[in-house]
Amino acid sequence: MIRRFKNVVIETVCRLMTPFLQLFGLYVIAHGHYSPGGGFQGGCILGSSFILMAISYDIDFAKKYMSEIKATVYACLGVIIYGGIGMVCLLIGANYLDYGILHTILPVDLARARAMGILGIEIGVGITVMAVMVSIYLNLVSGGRHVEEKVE
Amino acid sequence: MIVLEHAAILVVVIPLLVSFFNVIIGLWKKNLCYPMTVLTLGFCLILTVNIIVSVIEIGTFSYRLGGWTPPWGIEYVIDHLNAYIAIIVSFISFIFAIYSRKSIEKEISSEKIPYFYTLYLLLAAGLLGITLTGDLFNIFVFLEITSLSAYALIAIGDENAPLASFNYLIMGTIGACFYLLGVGYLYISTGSLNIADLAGLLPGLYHSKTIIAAFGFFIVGIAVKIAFFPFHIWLPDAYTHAPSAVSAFVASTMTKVGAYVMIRIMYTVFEPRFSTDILPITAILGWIAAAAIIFGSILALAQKDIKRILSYIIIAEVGYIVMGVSIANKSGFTGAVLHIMNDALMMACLFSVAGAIIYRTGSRDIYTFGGLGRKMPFTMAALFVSAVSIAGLPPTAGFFSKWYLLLGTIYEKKWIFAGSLIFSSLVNAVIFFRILEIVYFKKHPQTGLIKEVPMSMLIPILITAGGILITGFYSGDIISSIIRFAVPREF
Amino acid sequence: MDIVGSYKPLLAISVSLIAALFIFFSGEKSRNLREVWTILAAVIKFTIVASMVHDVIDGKILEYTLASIEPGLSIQFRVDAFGLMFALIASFLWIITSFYSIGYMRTLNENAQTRYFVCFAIALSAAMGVAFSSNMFTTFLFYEIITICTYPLVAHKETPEAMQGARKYLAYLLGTSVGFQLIAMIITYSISGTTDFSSNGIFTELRSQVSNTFLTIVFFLYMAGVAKAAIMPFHAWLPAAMVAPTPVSALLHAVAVVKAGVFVALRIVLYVFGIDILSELGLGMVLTCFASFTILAASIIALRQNNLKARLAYSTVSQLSYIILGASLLSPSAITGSILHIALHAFGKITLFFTAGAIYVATHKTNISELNGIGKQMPFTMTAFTLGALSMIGIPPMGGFLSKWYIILGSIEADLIPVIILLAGSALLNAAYFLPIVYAAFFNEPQDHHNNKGGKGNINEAPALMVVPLLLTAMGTLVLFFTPSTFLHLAIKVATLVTGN
Amino acid sequence: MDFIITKYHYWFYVSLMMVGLYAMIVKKNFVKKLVGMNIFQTSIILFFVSSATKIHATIPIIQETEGIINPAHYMNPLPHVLMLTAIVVMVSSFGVALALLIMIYKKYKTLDEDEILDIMRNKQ
Repeated sequence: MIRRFKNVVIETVCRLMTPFLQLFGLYVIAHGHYSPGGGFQGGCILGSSFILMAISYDIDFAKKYMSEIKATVYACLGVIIYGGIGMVCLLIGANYLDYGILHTILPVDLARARAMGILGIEIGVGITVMAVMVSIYLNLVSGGRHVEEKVE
Repeated sequence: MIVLEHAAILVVVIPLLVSFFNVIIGLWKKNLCYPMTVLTLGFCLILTVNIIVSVIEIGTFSYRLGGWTPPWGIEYVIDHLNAYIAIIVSFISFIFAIYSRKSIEKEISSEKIPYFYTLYLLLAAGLLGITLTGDLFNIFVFLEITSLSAYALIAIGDENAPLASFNYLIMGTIGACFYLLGVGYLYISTGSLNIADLAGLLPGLYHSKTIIAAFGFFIVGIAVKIAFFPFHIWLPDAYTHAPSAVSAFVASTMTKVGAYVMIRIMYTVFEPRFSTDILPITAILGWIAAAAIIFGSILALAQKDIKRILSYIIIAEVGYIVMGVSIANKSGFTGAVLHIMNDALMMACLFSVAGAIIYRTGSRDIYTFGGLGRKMPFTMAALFVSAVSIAGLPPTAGFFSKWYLLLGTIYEKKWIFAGSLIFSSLVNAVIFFRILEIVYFKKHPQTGLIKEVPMSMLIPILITAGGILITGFYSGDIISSIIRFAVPREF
Repeated sequence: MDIVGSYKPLLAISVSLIAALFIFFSGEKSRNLREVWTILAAVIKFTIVASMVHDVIDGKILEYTLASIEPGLSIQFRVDAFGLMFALIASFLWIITSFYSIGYMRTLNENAQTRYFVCFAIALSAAMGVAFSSNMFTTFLFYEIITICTYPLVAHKETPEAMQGARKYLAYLLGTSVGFQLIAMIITYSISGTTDFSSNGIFTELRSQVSNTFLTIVFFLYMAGVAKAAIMPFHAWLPAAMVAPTPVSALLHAVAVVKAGVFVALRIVLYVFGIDILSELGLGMVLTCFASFTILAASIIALRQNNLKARLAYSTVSQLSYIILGASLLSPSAITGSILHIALHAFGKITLFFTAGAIYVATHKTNISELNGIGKQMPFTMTAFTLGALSMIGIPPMGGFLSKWYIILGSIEADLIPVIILLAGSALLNAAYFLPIVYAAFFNEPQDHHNNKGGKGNINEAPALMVVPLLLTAMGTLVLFFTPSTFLHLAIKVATLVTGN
Repeated sequence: MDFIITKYHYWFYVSLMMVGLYAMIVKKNFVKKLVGMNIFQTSIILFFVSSATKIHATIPIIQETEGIINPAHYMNPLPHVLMLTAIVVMVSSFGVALALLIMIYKKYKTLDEDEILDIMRNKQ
């Protein structure tokens, strides 16, 4: 079903673009809490870099960097980071997700602690979105075939 | 103590987080997923019990997410109504977590089992989120979490399941979008999403066309989600083809939680007088509910696939609840809220019995159930109890809620509504006594090797059946300590 | 009238429920143990019920609240004279029927005997529940339990006819009670805020608020709702239910179930509406007409039945209407008579059913036309039959006379002379359909060829476990004529309470 | 006329919504239905976002270079944030739906509703 279409120009250009894409994605994530952008957008950009590789080479190539299993684990890890930060706040004694309280355990003042807290959450969201984008793409393009192959 | 203080949020967050842990653990050791799920939901059950105890003691309380003050931050408001719904949801989800082990092993391949439990926990978390949150948009998000996990769970059923699930998805998305539109309209005109805040802001705007449109969108959106009569077409297919544990869980909770959202919007976000006087939607809803009850019952009578029968009965039962809500008096409302619990129990029991039968015989056709009364005595006893209850006969729980519904209709002198309730009772009696007759008195040649289902399936069945038998007698206590406070003050 | 809290009503109800559990777990493997539970429960139940007689005759009322749903709506038991009377009969006859059932079931080697005994025990619990209910709500609750748990008993044989009969049974009883009685009860509650029985009627105090038409409709809803009382046109389930094993027909369809129906009907007439309202609206008269019609029509249909049990069933239909008739006359003596008739008809009819069962067990005959000369073969059984039949007709040394006497007295009090004519005519009809059986049994020669071996004057009785009970109940009809004091006392107590003099 | 022009964005989203609804109801191909669903959802997102517009307003972020800005000059950020969530929901339901369609295609070898119904009918 998926015919390999080899073209040096496409491959090289895409390969070259990928690190920039990823860097941009990281930028968007990191600056999300005080400029346009954030975890969702940055995650999408990061994810698209993998998808770009999958399109320009083939799925197996992309899977070398981000396999199904990896994507799944990353997706879960992202959510757990998000929820974990909330739980840490809760355990310290504030309400869930009230990350101002983090200044009691981090060596920063309250305003900075809030910024750190939201940054952590953006990172979590970014990881999840990236992984989910990749895994949706892989699953759909392979028609679920890759998962099943691994299974059998 | 920290746990109790934050119970409101932990009930939602813990299943949410554990569900993702489940995926990772599932990659490492598949067998751990089941105990994790059961433990988590058991913990949730304990938390919801705590919640309801503290609601009974101190009344409504709220929890601020992230410490932000209400109209801006998200707030979880726990009052009698949603504490009550939450305990139903967590109880049912706990029960079916136990139940699911054996039935799922038989129905889906073992590699997918961790994903099943992940989705299961997500579904539970979503349902609990809907009930506990005090923010309209948050309800939308949880509604979609619930629906998405339900689509996926239903799709792992038999061979026609993906198609059924797809239809459900299309309908469900329309419903959710309508709901979202309603939220948008309210937001545009008030600038608030908090239910308590909106309840204070809205009365001045009741005659605005935007608000009326918003209300219409809400009602239609939720009606699609709960499979209210003209929008019910997705439900029978979806629930028939889903795996047994899923259809049991989904059937006994999702429509009920949807009905809860309806009650919230009609009587908390808006004042009751809005839906009775300004936009007399209760009258229309009542008539449609009567139609839903009658059509649901008749269509159920025409089926021979047990799960399909039950699915159509759900449509009728949704009609009961909506009718109770739309009667807009104290008895009707009490009946509707009580029926949410009773119907959840009955559907849980019936679908789990259906699952047990399918687990042992592999057949859903009621005419092949001959002789099961001897082979599976306990399961069939549970079927009997829930059948009696669904026909609205005493001393089971179903009778008591039907009593209040009837009382409500008669106070309002709505004889046709009362007639439809009675009619559906009788039709349900016909349906189930036909099944019971086959089960107990007919012989069937191929039932030689069939025996009782395993303990992990039997115990949930018996617990729900026991619940149906016992809760009826405690309806008085439930009403006086919980439901009485949930009834809108105007009634 | 002092009300005393007491656990006794609850105990009386739950003893057979608990027994049902034991019976279920004993199962077919230890059948002797299973039967011990049945009999033990029956004896204990009767002891508990009997221990309440003294208190009630002293004018006490025992009360126990099981669950309170709302003010004015609770599951509550209250033992008054009327309820106690019914409970006494049902629990006493259960002891006898238990022995009889054991004999019957074992001799015929019936299937699913455990189910049979379990359902029987539950049915008795529910009958006690109906007897002791203090309000319409509780009554309805147990009324439905009776319907549901006797359904398996009717379908017991698992043949197509049995299923058909059971379906009819369920359709009539469930359809009417859910469709009419429930609605009527909810209307009552919605008007008065209570369903508690009161000796001068729930509606009396609310007389000014409710229109006559409305009351009439509610009354008819109620009466249509108690199909167990088998007033025409809701009688067809009773003959259909005769497919059940004979002990079931005997205890349930001559005592517990149908009497529960009549009992509830009387409760409604006397305690929900009260005789004042009924006489004011002329509803008593309407009910009298319905009952009279049923008495005559059922008797005439009974004449044409060849199946013994079917004839007995129609006889039951007609006799039940005596009770309704008595109550509908709304005069003290008539009410006394009708309540007495609950007891006396029970003894008589159970005897007749027992004999029908005994004949079936001994000879496998069910039709009246085959009974020629059977008196020589089964002398004890047929003697009992004769006694029972005489009591049904109402000939003086038998118990059945007493109740008819009181009803006739009552109709004179009520100035309804046609009723006397009706009662006389019905007695004649009773004689016309019972006496030919007696005659054929004792005086006709056994004419059929295929039964010659048994017909040569050999005594070929059913097992002693069956014959002794039926002789006991037959004796009962005699004894009750001479010492009816307990029942009479209770009945008069009820009549004076509800009529106020 | 004035009514239409001043509220043109609403008309725009309503017509988009109708396009989506039409596709969802009328089209027989499941993928087209799905696309219709997507258009439907997009129209709602547009509606929300358009409700937050304010001419000459800026993003609600404190920028050190420009000093503090009067809050009245900020755009309302909340609808955007809400729609971010709604988009996520939309993407996920789209993903689930596509996965379902793959399963359906594997079984029936077609995505046309009528043909699938035919196949199901013939099987019975």
